[in-house]
Amino acid sequence: MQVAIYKTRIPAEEIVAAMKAGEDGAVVVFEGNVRNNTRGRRTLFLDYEAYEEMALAQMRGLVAEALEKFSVRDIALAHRLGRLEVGETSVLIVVASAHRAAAFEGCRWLIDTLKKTVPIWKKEHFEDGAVWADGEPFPAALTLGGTEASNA
Amino acid sequence: MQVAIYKTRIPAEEIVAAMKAGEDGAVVVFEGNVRNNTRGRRTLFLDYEAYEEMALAQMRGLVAEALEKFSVRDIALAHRLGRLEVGETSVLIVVASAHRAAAFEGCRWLIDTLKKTVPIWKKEHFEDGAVWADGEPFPAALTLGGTEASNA
Amino acid sequence: MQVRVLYFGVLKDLFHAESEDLEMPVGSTVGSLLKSFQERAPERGGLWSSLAVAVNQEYAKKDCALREGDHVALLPPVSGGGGESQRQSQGSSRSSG
Amino acid sequence: MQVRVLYFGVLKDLFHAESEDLEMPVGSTVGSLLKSFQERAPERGGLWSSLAVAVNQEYAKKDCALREGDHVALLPPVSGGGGESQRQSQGSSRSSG
Repeated sequence: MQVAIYKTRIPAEEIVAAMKAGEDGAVVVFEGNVRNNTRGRRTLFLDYEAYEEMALAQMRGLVAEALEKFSVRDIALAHRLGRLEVGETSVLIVVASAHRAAAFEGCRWLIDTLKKTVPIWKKEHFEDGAVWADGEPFPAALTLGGTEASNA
Repeated sequence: MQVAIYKTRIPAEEIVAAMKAGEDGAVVVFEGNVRNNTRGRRTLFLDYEAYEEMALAQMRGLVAEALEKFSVRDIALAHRLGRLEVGETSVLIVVASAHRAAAFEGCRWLIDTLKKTVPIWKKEHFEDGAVWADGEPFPAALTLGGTEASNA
Repeated sequence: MQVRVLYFGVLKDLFHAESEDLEMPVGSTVGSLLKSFQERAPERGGLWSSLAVAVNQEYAKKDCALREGDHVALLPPVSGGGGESQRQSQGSSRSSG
Repeated sequence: MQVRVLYFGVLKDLFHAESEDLEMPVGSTVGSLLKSFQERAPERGGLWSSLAVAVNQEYAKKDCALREGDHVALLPPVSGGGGESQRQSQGSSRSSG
């Protein structure tokens, strides 16, 4: 497992190359890149920020869960923080596995789950201002449901 | 669209780099690599051969179909032929898209369909001999069903 | 007792701070802390109900008891990753131009 | 009339050739050509029924009429790609030594 947060460019080629092993038949890579527009509005750049220690712990937890859930051999997960220009990579996931179905499913589950649970936020800068991106709602398990009983 | 057959190493980094564009939010890459074993039997190397002109035409057809079916922006598909050592890449698929769901689904569909329909075969070389790999059965649409009516 | 409240994303802009030390009565919970924030900025109702809360870096429920020195993070819906899903949320879109 | 038959994969090994020019009666079809092969090597019954056939690089059905000079490719189930699926076929597995 290789989990990291980068403040500069994610070294995608090196991470992918380091993940290869003779028993793998399939490597699936997901790169999330900064788009030049959001709903048709021209994006100038993005600022990503995180609750960094918690984000890293959550990322490690998700990778451990994916390794077990999908029985893949190894996973690398990298997220970048700070200012990103259009075309730059904000997140990289590499899943190596004997079989391709598990590699695809594990990779997809990781990005979908990361986007809902890992405490990272992005601010989108447009020509006429900046807004925090709408996040996806938290899964029910992480929200504040439950009684407001005092534990005194 | 970039579709090619290689007789030497597939230049994966160059192909991925050439696929990027500002309107993409997601790039999904699939690499099929030569495993060091098949059902526990140690693989020495593989020989891939093709009905090359037809394989290339089929690959182009599949990419065109995927571009339309999944509404992704661009796709690269490369297959290697000849002798491949353990760890080398036999097939590379790169799907670039505004949205990640389409990129994942298009990439998965392409490798699954390629493996059933593109006329390429591999011979697996083991310590004690060589065998043509069992192919996946052809989809019904490509098999010889239909009457044996004489067209005379 | 004193807890440290950490602000992220839109909350950091709202309070012009990354964190704040708050005096809370002994026996306070995540829920009672959140209620005090709702009273501070009731006009942001939708925001408060969309939050998750982490106590010492673990997601916590409303009935989680707070202790002296806890780090309580108020987390707006997260938006890390990349490769937007097709489904776009409505809401914060402003007209461009 | 003469057609060119192209062999791939296991068929190339079986016939020790990449292709062969065959004389066929006018009016022959993909089906009648395949039947002549089944008669040549009836012991490989499973192989013949697993084939697909391409005429001039297009997949063809049994009733496809053949014409002088056609390239008729006999295609065993294909095994290109990589990244094996979990489901493994039975059959050609031999015990390892």
